[in-house]
Amino acid sequence: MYTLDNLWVLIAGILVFFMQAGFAMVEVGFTRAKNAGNILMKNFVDFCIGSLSFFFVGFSLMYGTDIVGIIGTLDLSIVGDSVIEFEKTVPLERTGLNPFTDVWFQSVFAATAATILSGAMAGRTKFGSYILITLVLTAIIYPIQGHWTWGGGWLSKLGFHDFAGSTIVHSVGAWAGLVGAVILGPRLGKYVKGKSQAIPGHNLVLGALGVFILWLGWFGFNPGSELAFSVGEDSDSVLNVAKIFITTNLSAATGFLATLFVTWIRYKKADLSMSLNGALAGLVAITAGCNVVSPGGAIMIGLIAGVVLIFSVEFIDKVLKVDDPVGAISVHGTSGAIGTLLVGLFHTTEGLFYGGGMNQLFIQFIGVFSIMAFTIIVSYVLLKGINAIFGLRVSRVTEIEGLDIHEHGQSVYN
Amino acid sequence: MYTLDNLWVLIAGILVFFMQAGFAMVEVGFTRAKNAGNILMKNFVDFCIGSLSFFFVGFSLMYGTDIVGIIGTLDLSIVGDSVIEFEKTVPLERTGLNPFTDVWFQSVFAATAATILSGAMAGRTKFGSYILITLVLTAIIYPIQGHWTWGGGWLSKLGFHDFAGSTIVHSVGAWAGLVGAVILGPRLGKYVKGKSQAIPGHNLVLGALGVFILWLGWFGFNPGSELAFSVGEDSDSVLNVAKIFITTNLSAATGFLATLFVTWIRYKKADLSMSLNGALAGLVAITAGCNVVSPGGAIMIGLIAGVVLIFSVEFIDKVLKVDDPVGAISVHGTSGAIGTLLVGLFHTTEGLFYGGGMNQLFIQFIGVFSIMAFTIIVSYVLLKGINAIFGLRVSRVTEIEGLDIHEHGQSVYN
Amino acid sequence: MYTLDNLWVLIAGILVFFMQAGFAMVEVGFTRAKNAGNILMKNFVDFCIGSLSFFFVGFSLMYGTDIVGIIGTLDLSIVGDSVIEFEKTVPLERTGLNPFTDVWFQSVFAATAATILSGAMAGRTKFGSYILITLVLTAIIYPIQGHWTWGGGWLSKLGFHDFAGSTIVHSVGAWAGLVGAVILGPRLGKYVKGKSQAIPGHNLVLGALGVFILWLGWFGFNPGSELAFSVGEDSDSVLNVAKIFITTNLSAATGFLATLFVTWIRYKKADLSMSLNGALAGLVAITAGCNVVSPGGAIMIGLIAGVVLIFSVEFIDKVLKVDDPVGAISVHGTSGAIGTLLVGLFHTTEGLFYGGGMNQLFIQFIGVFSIMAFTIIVSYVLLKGINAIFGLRVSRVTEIEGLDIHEHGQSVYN
Amino acid sequence: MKKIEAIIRRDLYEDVKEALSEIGVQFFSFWDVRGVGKTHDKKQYRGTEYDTSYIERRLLSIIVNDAYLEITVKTILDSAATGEIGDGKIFISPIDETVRIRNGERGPEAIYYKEKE
Amino acid sequence: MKKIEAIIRRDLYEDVKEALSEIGVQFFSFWDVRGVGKTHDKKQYRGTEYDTSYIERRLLSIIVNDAYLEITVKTILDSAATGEIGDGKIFISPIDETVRIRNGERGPEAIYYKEKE
Amino acid sequence: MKKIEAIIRRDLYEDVKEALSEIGVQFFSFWDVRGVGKTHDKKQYRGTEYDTSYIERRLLSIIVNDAYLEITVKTILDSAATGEIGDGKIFISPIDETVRIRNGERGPEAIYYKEKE
Ligand SMILES: Nc1ncnc2c1ncn2[C@@H]1O[C@H](COP(=O)(O)OP(=O)(O)O)[C@@H](O)[C@H]1O
Ligand SMILES: Nc1ncnc2c1ncn2[C@@H]1O[C@H](COP(=O)(O)OP(=O)(O)O)[C@@H](O)[C@H]1O
Ligand SMILES: Nc1ncnc2c1ncn2[C@@H]1O[C@H](COP(=O)(O)OP(=O)(O)O)[C@@H](O)[C@H]1O
Repeated sequence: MYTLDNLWVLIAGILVFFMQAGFAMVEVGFTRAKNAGNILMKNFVDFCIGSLSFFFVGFSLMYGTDIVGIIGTLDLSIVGDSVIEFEKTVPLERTGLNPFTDVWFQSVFAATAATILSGAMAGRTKFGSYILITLVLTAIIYPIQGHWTWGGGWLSKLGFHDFAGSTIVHSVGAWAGLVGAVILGPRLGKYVKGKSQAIPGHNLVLGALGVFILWLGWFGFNPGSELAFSVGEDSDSVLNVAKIFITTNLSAATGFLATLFVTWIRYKKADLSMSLNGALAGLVAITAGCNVVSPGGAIMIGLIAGVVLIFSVEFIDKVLKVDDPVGAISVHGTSGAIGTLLVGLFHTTEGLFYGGGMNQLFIQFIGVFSIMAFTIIVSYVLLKGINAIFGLRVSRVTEIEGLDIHEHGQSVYN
Repeated sequence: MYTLDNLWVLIAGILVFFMQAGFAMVEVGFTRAKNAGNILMKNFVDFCIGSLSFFFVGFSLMYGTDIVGIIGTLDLSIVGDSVIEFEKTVPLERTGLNPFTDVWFQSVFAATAATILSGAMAGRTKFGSYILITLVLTAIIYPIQGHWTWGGGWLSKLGFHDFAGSTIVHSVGAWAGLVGAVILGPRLGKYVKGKSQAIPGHNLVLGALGVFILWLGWFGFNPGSELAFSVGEDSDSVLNVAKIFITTNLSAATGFLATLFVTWIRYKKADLSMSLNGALAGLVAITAGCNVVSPGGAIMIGLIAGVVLIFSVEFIDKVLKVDDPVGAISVHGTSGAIGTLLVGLFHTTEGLFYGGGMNQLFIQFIGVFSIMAFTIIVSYVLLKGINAIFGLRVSRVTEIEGLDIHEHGQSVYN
Repeated sequence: MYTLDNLWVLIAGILVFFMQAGFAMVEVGFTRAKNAGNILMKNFVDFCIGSLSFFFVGFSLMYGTDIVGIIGTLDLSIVGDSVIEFEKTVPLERTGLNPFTDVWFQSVFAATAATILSGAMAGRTKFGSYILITLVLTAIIYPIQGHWTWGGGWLSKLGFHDFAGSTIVHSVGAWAGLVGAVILGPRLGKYVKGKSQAIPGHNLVLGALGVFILWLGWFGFNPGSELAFSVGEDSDSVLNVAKIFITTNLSAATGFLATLFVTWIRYKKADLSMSLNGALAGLVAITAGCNVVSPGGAIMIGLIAGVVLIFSVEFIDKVLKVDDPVGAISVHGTSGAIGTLLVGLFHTTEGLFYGGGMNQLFIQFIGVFSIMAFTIIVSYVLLKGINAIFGLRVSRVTEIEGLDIHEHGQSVYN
Repeated sequence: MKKIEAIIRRDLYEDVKEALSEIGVQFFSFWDVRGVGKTHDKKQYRGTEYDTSYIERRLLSIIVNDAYLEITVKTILDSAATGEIGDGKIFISPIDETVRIRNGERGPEAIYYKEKE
Repeated sequence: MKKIEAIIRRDLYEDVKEALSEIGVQFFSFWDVRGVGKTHDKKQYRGTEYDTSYIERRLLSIIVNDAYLEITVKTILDSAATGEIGDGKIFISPIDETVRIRNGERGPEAIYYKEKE
Repeated sequence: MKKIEAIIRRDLYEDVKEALSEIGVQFFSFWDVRGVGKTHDKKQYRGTEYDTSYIERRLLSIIVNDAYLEITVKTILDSAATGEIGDGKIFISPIDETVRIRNGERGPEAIYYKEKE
């Protein structure tokens, strides 16, 4: 049933690809019209850069032969191979899948991490510098920490469980975005006399459409990460894949409802923009454990993620005073971390609540923390460097009049 | 080939899930900007509520052991199971599918019924009350009548044919919406001195995008309802699924063209908003018989649905004076009923036109009528009750200034 | 594994269907608000007309028994069959696929060709005349030239390689569109004193969403054209399909980046609207050779397509002074031709760069040229005829005030 | 001739238009403006309450002959007032001349009313 | 100084702008308004014909020195008239003072024309 | 009474509003206009550079009592000027009468200021 596995993973990859459109719509919708073109550009460019850089460099760094648990062996022969021949261009045969299927699915994941970053840095980042960041992220940062868990590195040996990448994909994008948002500073007018100002998104219909598209894509992201559909004739993976549909969906639904009702009480009105984030928070949080928690556990994870989201958004905005226009740090960073940690509680065999003791929880903590630390440190060095050499932030006038006119010479609405 | 069946049904479920985005875009596009956020909220919230309530309650009511042909046995053990364990959370193994696959596909159907309702009640319904209605609809009303045909109840014993739910899903949502629209009364300004006024949708591009998405989703809705892809080694279901693609698509295409040309003659101009509805009418109508009619029959069904739609919209709007902002009652109710009845004519073995006599037609009539009566009565009681206790309609000022500001404290366009 | 092949092709067809939504969004976004409804109408109507006409006429003309290499045998029995019976409605069993699967996949291809045309003729074409053109294109023009290569006609005997239709689908639509744009003449105000004026699209966010949707659909378009997933137990086609994902994606990504960087240098700003076209150019160009070029070859093809695009757009706009509002002629015509020719260079066994000599390149040239000549001549006659009888262009006042109001009596934004 | 600029609640526009039409004032122009004043829209976004510091208003610009001034003002007052804060204002200013573009006609004849046709 | 408010057909805007530019009137402001009058857009929606009861118009607001008044009006008449109903109106009203924000300059100098530069 | 029409840079709107509010001018209307003048937005689209031939501006319409005229103008000058070309203009014109729609009140009382409440 090798063919069936390939079919499923290819299709799941298509769904993950389409998440790019979802991210683009969410980010455009949640920001102002004058920067919409720039955001679209960024979302396209990071996918394009990521597709190339991960194919040639990132993939072998992530999944190549392990070097002391830290990194895979870079295999540049792929470059030559891919030009000359056809059959052998992907040298790594690491799963039961066709190597092309494998690299396809892994590429779209890498591009997802890159895209998350752009949300946190929206509205003030130089386009050229952003392209550089994307390149390093997909070619180096993402693959290295990805290797630790998914490529056979030290975290995988430790038993760290991050099935589809709450931490490896989502948090990594978010922590890099956090570093970016801090270095950039807030958008003009975001903090007036130290008080946070609302800068409402210009089209929440697009934002909502984006969330629907992301939710759709997640049915490739999570169940596709099984990387199989029919292993063994007993078809264990059918069961696994089907269960992941249920846990993923229940967590997302609960995340939305949790945010909805808490904002309803807290702000007196049911807040649309926040509830949309709540659904995403539920999706991000379940990603790590979607294959090892029960439906009830999934609901708890979604509930916790949806509630924490609100306070995370407020905390980052009002206490830390970090300007994250689309809430990417909370949605992907906070929820990613929480979801990964909660595996330690809700894992139906290893989790604390299921009699598995503190061990898994502890391992989860190590994974979340070490990946966070690594990403923050490396991106800090990277962004500071780029800032010093090329500059990271656009000029004041560009920011005021909009990145679209100044960086791209056109406006999206005419 | 158990795995293949599961793969197909899981993917079909993804497509049906995405119909939520289609409904959201259609409803937003066909109504005014000031209520767009509220409509998005409703579309999300009904899917979220429906996912949970159908999983825990609706599914066993619909497919549990039959009780006198009326209802399935409620099995609350699922609640406990889903928290504690993992393998057994869905107790009903009723098809050749994995139970998780089954409940996934059925959940997204239940959510579809709920969503239809929101269109007919758009622009004037209290958000809190709407949530309550959704809960009862997905947990109780939809499952009970669904049990009658799909769960082994009395209509299935009678031989009622509603393959993918023209009546069971679409009409149910529409009849509940009809009751809602009647109880609510028309939007302010909809009828001036008894004359119907046009309240044009604010963004028909979104409406058209929504119709494309719905059309897409229907390729999961109808062919997915085969619930198999490879039963038997002779692969009958391959043939069936492929044929359903053809009948579904031909009916939709004909529905669009029929409405287009009739409006062109009738109104002198080819009416976009109505033609979009025409495609949906064709899709709803073919849903009941998509697996038992010929391509020619599908074209006839689409044609009839597309023509009737126009008169149904006018009749409901101008004669009944029921205010249905997006045409949900005509698209899902009228077309659903007609499509279900037409199975009695075009069924290639049982249909009147194919020498099958009046029998099937008569049974179809019983099915359509009894489900309509049941839905109308139960939702009437429900909505009147909610109206009495919580109120169903927003205040005058909320309606004038828009539900977005008053119910959610924000506008979607800034 | 017959079932698996069918499953894949059916799903791929769904993705290709969804490209209609992509085309609609691109065309709406790249043109003015006052014609948006008309463009939506056209995109729906060509799919609907195409679905019917190709089913009844086009399919047998394209794939019916070959008549002197030029055309398939028209088989009108399908009309009768499709009304009366169910099993036999598609008489041609030409592949390992179920005939219904086959006709489904081929229909959505035909509709794609029709849709491309509408972009080049946007903003000034009479709706009624457009419907006629669509009918002839999908029922006759597309099937005839399609027969030459895919239906066993003379080009296939020659060895012309156009795997998924760079020329057969995309160029055909574009050349017909070119003829249309020339006969129609430019939109009012497009050329002032012989100088081309910019008429910016009214919503590039929709345009970008459309490109994402098209890119998505291309993962059905190209890999689906394998028309199999598991032929032989060795599963060659798994490998092929997976490779096509990679080549398709790499070419698209490179196309986008190439256009981006060249516009950045050439116009000083990175041009969004052009870069979006660049991704499409990469997709169109790789379509012909996606199964026979290496990943490196795919990158080269995308690169060339992305760069040529810019000059093609400028050339058509500024030198030829043909008004192509969405760039359809460059994106589908120029890129389609170039991509087909490049197979002669990059084919990993027959290509010039791979030691295959000039032979394949020569054959590719014959194919590209003969199909271009055929399409241009036939559509010229057709469009001139329609122009003489019904008129092709709307009145001056209709054009100025917008086709939406005059042709459809409503505006899409209210 | 006088120019009457009436800044009214958007939702009452239809009523005002009807009322004006009944007294024969069938020509005017209008556009949407934002009014800064004591009435605001309160909104919230992602946990931050904010104040748009304006409300949505509609401005009607009506040029009338002097004879029509008072009745027009009165009609607007009657149809646009709810008695609540936020009803808006009417500003009256002088107009030197009116020209009908179609034929260059000038003066009061360029502003015609129902009964004159 | 005078303020000329010209309400014209939107589609003729470019022509009017060109014509004004040629006589040296290169500074003005404009925005889109809706005109209530005898000409309407007829629309239909889902089987209901309706009348927007207005047409889309563009309002040009041009402040000119008295000397420029007549030529400006004439230029607008020439470029904006089609002779059909719906061509629009020109309203002329007094302006007391003009101030250039950049440097606080007042009076006629604040409205400069091509030839003065 | 006078009408002050200030055409300013959109981005400076908040500053002007604050400044006006501080001197007690808390009521006015504004809308977005396009200004034709020497400053343009340069754009490009698909290889064609073009010039929108206008810039986006905001028009503030403030009716004040005569006594308030000068200070209001000064405040706008102070808050809206950058000294660069493109700062905009202020036009002052006479207003005959003001009516509060809520209660029909006329005259200067209809335009009240902070300190009067
Ligand atoms: N002095 C003024 N200049 C220009 N517009 C004004 C002025 N005063 C009020 N307005 C407009 O009138 C609107 C209504 O004013 P509002 O405070 O609601 O009136 P009231 O309190 O008299 O009922 C304001 O939103 C503003 O648009
Ligand atoms: N008295 C008025 N006050 C304000 N605007 C007016 C007035 N009369 C006409 N207009 C504006 O001028 C536009 C053109 O008027 P229209 O009836 O087409 O002129 P005509 O019949 O003289 O050609 C109207 O749509 C309206 O916007
Ligand atoms: N004569 C005028 N009539 C109407 N509006 C004008 C006039 N002159 C200037 N404006 C408006 O003022 C804006 C600013 O003018 P600008 O040329 O930038 O002023 P300056 O050169 O004095 O700084 C213009 O864009 C236009 O909207």
